[in-house]
Amino acid sequence: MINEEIIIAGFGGQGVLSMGKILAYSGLMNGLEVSWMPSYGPEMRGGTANVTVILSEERISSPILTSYDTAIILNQQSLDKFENAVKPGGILIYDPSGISNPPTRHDLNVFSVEATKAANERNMSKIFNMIVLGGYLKVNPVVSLEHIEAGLKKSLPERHHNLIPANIEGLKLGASLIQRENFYKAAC
Amino acid sequence: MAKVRGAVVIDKEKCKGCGLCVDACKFQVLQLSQNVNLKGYTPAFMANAENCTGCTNCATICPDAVITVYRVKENN
Amino acid sequence: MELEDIIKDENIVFKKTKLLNDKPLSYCPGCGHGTVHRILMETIEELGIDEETIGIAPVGCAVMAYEFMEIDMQEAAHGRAPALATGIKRVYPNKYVFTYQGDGDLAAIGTAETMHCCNRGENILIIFINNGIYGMTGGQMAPTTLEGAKTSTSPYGRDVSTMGYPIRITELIAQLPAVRYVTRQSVHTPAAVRKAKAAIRKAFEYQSEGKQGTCFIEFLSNCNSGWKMTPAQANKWMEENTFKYYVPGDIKDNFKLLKNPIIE
Amino acid sequence: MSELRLMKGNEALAEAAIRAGVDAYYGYPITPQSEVMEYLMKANPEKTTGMVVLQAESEVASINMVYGAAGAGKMAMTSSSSPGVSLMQEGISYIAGAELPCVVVNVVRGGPGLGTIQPSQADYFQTVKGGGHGDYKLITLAPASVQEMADFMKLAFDLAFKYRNPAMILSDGAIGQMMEKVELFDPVPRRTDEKVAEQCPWATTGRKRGTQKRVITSLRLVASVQEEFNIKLQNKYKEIQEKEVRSEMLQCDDAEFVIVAYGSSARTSMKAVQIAREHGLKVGLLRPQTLWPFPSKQIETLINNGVKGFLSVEMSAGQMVEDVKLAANGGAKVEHYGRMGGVIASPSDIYEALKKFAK
Repeated sequence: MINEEIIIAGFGGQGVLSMGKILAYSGLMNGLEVSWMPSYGPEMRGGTANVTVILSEERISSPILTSYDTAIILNQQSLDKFENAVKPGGILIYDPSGISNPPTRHDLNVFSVEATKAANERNMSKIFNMIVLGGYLKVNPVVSLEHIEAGLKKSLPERHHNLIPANIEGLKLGASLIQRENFYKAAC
Repeated sequence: MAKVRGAVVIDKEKCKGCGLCVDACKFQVLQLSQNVNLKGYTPAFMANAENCTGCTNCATICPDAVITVYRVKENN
Repeated sequence: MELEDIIKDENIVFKKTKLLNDKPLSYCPGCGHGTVHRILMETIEELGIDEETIGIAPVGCAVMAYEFMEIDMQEAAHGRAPALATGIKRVYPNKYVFTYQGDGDLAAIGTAETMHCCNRGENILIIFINNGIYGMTGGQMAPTTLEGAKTSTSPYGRDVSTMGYPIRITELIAQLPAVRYVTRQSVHTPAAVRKAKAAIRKAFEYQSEGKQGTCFIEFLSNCNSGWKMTPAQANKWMEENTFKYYVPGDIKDNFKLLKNPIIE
Repeated sequence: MSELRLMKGNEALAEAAIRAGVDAYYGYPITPQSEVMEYLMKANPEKTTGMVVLQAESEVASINMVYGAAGAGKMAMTSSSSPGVSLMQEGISYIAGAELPCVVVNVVRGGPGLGTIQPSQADYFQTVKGGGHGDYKLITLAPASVQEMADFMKLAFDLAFKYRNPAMILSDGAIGQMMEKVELFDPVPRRTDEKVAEQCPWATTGRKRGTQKRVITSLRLVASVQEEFNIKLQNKYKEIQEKEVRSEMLQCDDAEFVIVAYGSSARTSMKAVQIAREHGLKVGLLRPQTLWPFPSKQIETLINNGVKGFLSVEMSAGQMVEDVKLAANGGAKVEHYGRMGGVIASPSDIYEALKKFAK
């Protein structure tokens, strides 16, 4: 049964909130119950941004959580803040660029995805967040590519629909780039 | 030659005796009464009715809309 | 010719408008409010727009205007009449809407609502009764009280160094581009009343065109109780003193600022 | 056909307003509810349904614009957050005193004063115990999901017009800012002017000759007349109390202890109940959907069914807990747990408090 509680955290401007939104919309397209709860207000400006996304086959109780099945981490502050909030056996995905102290927990499935580097190399900084998302979906295919495409169509304004193919490309790139960092084997 | 004659009817119970009509009348038609009405005011009345031309100045200035003005042309 | 020959219905040349009922007005003897009420209702009756007009009177001496005016009315909190008027006009753009505000209401507590209503050019008529005092509460200083004037809250006379200057809000309003017609009138003589009534008529005619553009009419009025004078004295005093600071006349017409000694 | 969307609570509320056939929105920006007006301005319903959307110069002006339009029989609303709603209290009292239907939305943030912009429930007292002056009540709906943000918009207007009484949607920053799946109801056309005249014979739309004028006022001046009016209001409130209570009960059938929570606290509490059940605690949740009228009878029933205690979970120092105590009337233990100032108690915090409470 799907009941996936995800925190996505990074700097404002990294596309954290929109990544969450695309994920939530894709869940919706997949017939799931979804919630998207951002941190909002001044802490968003210039500081860190995070969003809690829940995808579930059941009615969602609390959209606000203190522990998560998955953490997608895009900067050091967020890693410091959320590493210990991942449930034992959960997933932690991070982008190594900008991370000086990598995660240390051994009871998690830790993955890295070199999204910043890949996006910069290809001059595709706009789809940075999709590379990260692609990595996550490779590890935990909670929604399919087809749902993501439907989700993108719903969440992007029509004038940006020409960007969907590039976004899909980003997802695929992320799927190919994600790497396991440890070999914890408990169920996830 | 036609002569204009006028007359006014003042609702004396509603008149507050402010006296603005007395001042507004160019022909000294109106005066304030010596007697008070039920509200305790001294209402205006036509003291010199024969001078009234029905010019409506008194009614125009009356804040309480208590004056009705009549006018006829009298043919000599 | 006897009086009874003259006093006949067919000879009536002036009678109270039907849009004012028979209740005695709650104003002091000689107060200008009654006169403005009357010419306002007369104009609405003459234009035949009574079925399409909604009036708003906020807190102030005229808070009970709805008791006397036989049209649909709303009573507003102190200062908020232009907001109510905006609310009504926006959902009924084809109705006629007017506010009827005193100086404390319009130029003190409701300055923001007044300014912004005019700045949006709400197609309504604002009627502003300026008697330079808070009449209803018993003669306190108003924003429009003249320099040096004694009131119960300026017992030594208005000291502009601590109490500010009497505000010429009408001239300020005239500066706003969305305001169409601004005039200062009075009701202290029959001639002035007739002119004032023509101004109200013009404002409603503008409103009937359905375009953006607020009409704003200030009425200088006596508050003889507050000023502690007889009505006639008060009107005379107003002419000799108030008119020097608040100069009567048109200030703006059809969006064009006119010659005005204060503006220049 | 209804429509499925992923929306923020504030956006769902705004969209629902358009669909409910609202005639006018007057508002002033404030975090965390600015999306309401932003959404409406972007949607530009003036072009489609004819709904007026106007940014006023202040909250004071907004509520009085609502007063005007409501007095003319139209469906008028405003939305704000705590400090702005404080500014509106005068107008709300006048609207209640003039018996006008309208909807005010408060997306509550932390206070007192300018406070924070994070979610809070500290405006409960202000909303259900008056806020403005005088003996009046606001029909108060407390949405706990984006779906309810949409659904309660329509319900609030239905109730407001049914009883000629202002209604408040008391939400909070979390419900306003979060996105969830929402099934939008089919649009209802705005009422025609004829329909308004028929439904609201009291509305000031211009007095037809030969008919009585209509006056919208809250001024009565004579004490006995005012009292007579107050009695009429109280009778109306009694009827609302009898007929319009809405609440949801979760896992209360065998519960020994029940959390009472509304809005986003009800959501975190729902999870706390799950955790407690996993640990063998027999706990349920009573979620008031109307805060006034308050589900007092439901609490009485729960006590009769053997519930030993109620924990009122609120993002405040404990406000609704007083109503829970009044309803329990000594029949069960009642305590409060909550965080303040915009801090959200997490499900595990609530569970810990519950454990202590149930001891």
